Amino acid sequence: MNNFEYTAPNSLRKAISILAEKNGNSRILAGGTDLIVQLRGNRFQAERVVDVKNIPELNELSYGSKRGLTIGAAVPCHRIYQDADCVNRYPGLIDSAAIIGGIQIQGRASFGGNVCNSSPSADTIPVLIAYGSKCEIAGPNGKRRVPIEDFCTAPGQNVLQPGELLVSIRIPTIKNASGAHYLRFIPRNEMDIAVVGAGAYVELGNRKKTFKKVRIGLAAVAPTPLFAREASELIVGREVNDDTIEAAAEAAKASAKPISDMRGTAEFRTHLIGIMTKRALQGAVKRARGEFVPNAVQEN
Amino acid sequence: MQKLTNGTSVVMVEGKTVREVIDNLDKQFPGIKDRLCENDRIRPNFAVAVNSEIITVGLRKQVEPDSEVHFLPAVSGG
Amino acid sequence: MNKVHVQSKLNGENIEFLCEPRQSLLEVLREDLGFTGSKEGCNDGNCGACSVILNGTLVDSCLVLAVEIQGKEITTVEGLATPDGLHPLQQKFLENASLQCGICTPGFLVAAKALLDHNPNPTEHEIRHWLAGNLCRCTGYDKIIRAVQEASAVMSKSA
Amino acid sequence: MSDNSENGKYKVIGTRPIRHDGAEKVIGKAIYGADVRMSGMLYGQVIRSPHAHARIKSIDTSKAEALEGVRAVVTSKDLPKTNEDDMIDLGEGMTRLKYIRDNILASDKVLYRGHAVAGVAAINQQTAEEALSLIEVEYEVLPAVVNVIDAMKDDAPLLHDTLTTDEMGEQTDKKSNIAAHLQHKLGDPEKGFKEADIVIEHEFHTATVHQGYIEPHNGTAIWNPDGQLTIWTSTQGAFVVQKQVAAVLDHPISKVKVVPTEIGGGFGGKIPIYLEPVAALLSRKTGHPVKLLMTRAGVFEGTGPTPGSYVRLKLGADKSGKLVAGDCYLAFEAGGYPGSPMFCGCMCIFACYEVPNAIVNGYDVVVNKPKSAPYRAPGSTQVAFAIETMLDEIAEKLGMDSFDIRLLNAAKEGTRRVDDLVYPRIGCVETMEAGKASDHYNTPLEGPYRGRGVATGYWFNIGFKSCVTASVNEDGTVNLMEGSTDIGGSRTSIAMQFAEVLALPVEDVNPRVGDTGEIGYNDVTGGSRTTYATGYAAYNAAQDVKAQMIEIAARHWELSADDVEFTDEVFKSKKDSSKKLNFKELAKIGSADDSPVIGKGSVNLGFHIGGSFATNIVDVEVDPETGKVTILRFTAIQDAGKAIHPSYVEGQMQGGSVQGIGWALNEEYFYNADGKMENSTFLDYRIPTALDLPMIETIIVEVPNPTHPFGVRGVGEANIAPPPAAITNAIYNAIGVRFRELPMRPDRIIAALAAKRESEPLEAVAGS
Repeated sequence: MNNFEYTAPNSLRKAISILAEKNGNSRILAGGTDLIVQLRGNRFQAERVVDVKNIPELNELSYGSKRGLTIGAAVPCHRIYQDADCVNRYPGLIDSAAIIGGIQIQGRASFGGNVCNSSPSADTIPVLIAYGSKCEIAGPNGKRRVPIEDFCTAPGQNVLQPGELLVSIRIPTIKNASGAHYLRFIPRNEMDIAVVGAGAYVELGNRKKTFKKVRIGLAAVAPTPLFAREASELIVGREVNDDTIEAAAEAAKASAKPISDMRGTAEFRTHLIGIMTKRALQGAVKRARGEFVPNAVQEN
Repeated sequence: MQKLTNGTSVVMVEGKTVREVIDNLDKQFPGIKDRLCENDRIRPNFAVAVNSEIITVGLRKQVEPDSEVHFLPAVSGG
Repeated sequence: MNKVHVQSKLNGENIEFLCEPRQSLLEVLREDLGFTGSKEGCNDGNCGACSVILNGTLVDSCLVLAVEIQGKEITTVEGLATPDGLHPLQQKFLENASLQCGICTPGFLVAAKALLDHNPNPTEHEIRHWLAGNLCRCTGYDKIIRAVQEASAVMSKSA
Repeated sequence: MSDNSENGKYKVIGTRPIRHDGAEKVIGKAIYGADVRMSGMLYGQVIRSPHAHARIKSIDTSKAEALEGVRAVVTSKDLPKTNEDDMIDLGEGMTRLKYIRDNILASDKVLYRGHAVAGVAAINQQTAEEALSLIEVEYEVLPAVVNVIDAMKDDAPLLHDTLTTDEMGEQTDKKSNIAAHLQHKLGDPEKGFKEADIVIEHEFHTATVHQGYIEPHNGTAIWNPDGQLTIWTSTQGAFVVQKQVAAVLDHPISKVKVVPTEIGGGFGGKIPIYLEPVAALLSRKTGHPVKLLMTRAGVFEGTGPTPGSYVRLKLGADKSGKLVAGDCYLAFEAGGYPGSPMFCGCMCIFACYEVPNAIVNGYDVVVNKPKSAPYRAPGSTQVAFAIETMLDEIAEKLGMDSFDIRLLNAAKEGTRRVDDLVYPRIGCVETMEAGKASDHYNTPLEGPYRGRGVATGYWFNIGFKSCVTASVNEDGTVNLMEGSTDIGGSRTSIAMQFAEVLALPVEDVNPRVGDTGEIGYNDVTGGSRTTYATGYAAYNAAQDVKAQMIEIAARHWELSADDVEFTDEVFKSKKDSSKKLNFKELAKIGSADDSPVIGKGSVNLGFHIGGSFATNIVDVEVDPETGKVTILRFTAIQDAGKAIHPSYVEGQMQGGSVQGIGWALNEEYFYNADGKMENSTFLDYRIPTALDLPMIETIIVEVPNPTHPFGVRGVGEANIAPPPAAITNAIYNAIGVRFRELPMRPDRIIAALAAKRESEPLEAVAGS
């Protein structure tokens, strides 16, 4: 790895001005679990590495009954699964936080970093899509908000302009009779990249018997993580049953454009999209009905 | 190697040591000693078994009248 | 490129060193500070042999830049035992023959310590989940899991 | 952890003491290869080929050499010239010196992605890595072949201009990628098949897999101005490193000292040399010590693996299930240079059973993959996959129990094998009987998509040379020097055998692994030989010490040595029962009045082919929607002859089993269309994690080895052979699909289930 300059600004304002200085040749360091590997592998070179972990806004993890949850972009996974609001109100986030790498990776890796790395297989993005999250971006021209499903533009690419950085992720408050679940398929039980990942958020109506609102997010099925809009909208208003869920799963399959690589063939991925979507919906429904659905740490 | 023994895979020969066995074998099937030995030693790519024990002492290994002597490729392990 | 001056705490002792920004904490620990207990198995966060505790959080030291530990506290495998004796995890690893070649052992011990600090009475599943980021190729994990279970029991009793 | 109370005649053997090197390993103070630090030490790195097959047209190192902090660059030009025909004896067979040399630094051609091309030494790791990108290598890319079947075709690209096929020492004339052919034949297979009631034949494929030790290869060298070269390295055999380095560098062996550091796993993969000669050349050029540490990608792409294989097996059985004929064709991928464990595959295919009429044809084939290295029972796992799953198929056709068909056919003392050798006393039947009687096998397995499978595997275990010396200290403790690098607690197992003879507490014996200048020649820690052969040497050393101690007692009591004996843990006069001294008392007396006691033991052991057998029982659950296989329960059974330290015997069984599980389910080298490995990380080369496994239950069977004083059989290897076959059988039992290709990845399971549904549209796919 080539040498670089390291700086750790303690305010958002300073960070933005530093990022603006060496346009394109600065890299943001949060948890470093992607960045350091990529620099070491000469995937790209950086003249300057900007450590954003000292910036208060990027370390915020807070919940308000009106504004919902704010996850600072540098908040590592382990803080999320140790946070009572996240655990109690957003179990879908815990599903994701507990499966990114091993515990060591979770000690460093942030949701914000996972989002900015913009891998098609990012494990945080489907559930953030499901929860209807927004990305709070700051830059030389001020702040802007982008829906999470519009954030990634291609493998490793996103909407961040030179000088901009992701400040936080905002997740709306959770409605009654709602639930979310994320799961992925990997050949082992840990330490793998998703072959397919699916996250679902549901709000149930009519005594929890019908789908009132549905959002399904998918990973590793297209050049970017995907909001399966058609599949989500298809089942709104319909009764919660196997056929309805199956219909959503089929629609999710139709919305994806998976590739074949060493982690799975396109054919196998398409098959898995159906299975994972079904299971994500089933888990979300169970949670909406107050039933227990284990995350990776918990046992059945 | 069976080319050298005219296709025979089992041969009866006399000898009190592996060396004598090979010498006598070579009398019946000229050239076989060169194949098995180099500089008066068994070539390292061969293993010799006497009564199904892989031997490590080479040509001087004694054999009994009804001993079986096998020539195999050398193998070891992981 | 100028080196950066870093001050931090290693296994309870104040330390300072100079490093290049591109140097990992693992490299500085091993090559500059002489703390070779943390091992390099993959250098990309997939084996856990370099596990250290950074301000109470378990991390792979190969994926931490040394400059990042300014003002922070690090615990490595060298910090587990005291002059009075081994940490219960170390003792149980020995009694259970939990190490064969031993190269992954420092990482497992540090990771298991972080687990018991965080969850003193883990279930077998919780232990396996927590240690999934530490690869061992010799033991099949059986004796490692048992050692952690026994250490947990011993520590709960004495606590 | 309890001592073995049923031990009876032994005091030390069969107990579970804490290993002598344990404390320094758990506190992080043990020195492994990468932990070596020297005054003025430089750091090295190796540049590797990005191509699977290419001719090297030129290498320009000038820019790298000009980088600040770079001290030297070496290429194959810095290695002494070798003639095409120079051969080297590695103690494991002959090979061309040029092959070894070219594998260390490629000369005319690169033969696989990851093939080392040049080495750099610089003031730190970072600079060395930076320098790699400045080395300019011009390649003429050639078509690559990474599959054994393709490589054997007449129109395949040839890896070597001169390679022809070796037929037991005879060279054929034809240029080919087939480096060797071997045939074994027993009885009359043709007649056997004619008389068989059932004949089945199938083809099997296994993927290339890696040993996967967690510690990367390393090597630190100092080349002094007087020509003395010292190398510190993690190796399974310091003397083999010494021999090969001396040959490759054309340097007198007396001028090469190899110090084996602690080693972070090997499984066979740390028998070959890779970095040591490069470190030596860089040290000679710079005048400084140079340390090289391989990257993980380098480990996957440049070392190891065990061959991918193609096996075609035909079996014939009579109505009772008795095997009457077998015909096996097997072809192993040697990698870039000849030398796969094809011979072992030929030996192992029928090794667990009595097959009266059998023929096997084996082929060693070069392909554009890393030169294969031994991996735990090399070649045995690939062939066990074939025969053990086909035996299950025959059992099913005949409605027989899995263990009953195995017991009916099991090899035993007197069984003549396909290679015409005859078994001595072996424990094959006993491992099967233990399996059949086990709690696991007798506990019903219930639930859909769950299945149980069993399988047996074999490894022959070698003997060869080992040395041990023992110095008695004045306090009656003993310093034991041995030469077998300790990868899994062996120094304690060796010390225990020494202690047993003299009735010493094992804590009073301090074992140490010596370097090539401190101890006599030792063959590698491999072939399941260490506890057996080095333990035997320790036994001999203890006998030598005992004899010398008897002399001391005799002198002390002014008796003849014939009048002194060592019984009931004390030295005593045969004539005067009041005269007795224990080892400690006598050592103290001896240290005052006698010359110091140094015992020695050295052995050169031949070996019966009895070896060790391992049997597995495994329960799996298949997720019919994702194709994922979960191991619910696993029992490993193995014949240890006599378990010296049962915990470390269990450890070998558990570790080998889990490597076998990884091989069965997820491990493989992925190659792209250009023959480049794509998954050279622990992220995508998926060895099992703690979360993928249950506890691994063990049953140690003890059928003493008649050729060892304590009956030891090495247990290092046989355990890896049965798991893939047992899991395959369990998956069949769960979902009714027989797999003949490894690994049994989820996508393959889903595809197979879909195919099964298509072929049997009316029959539900359900578990048993």
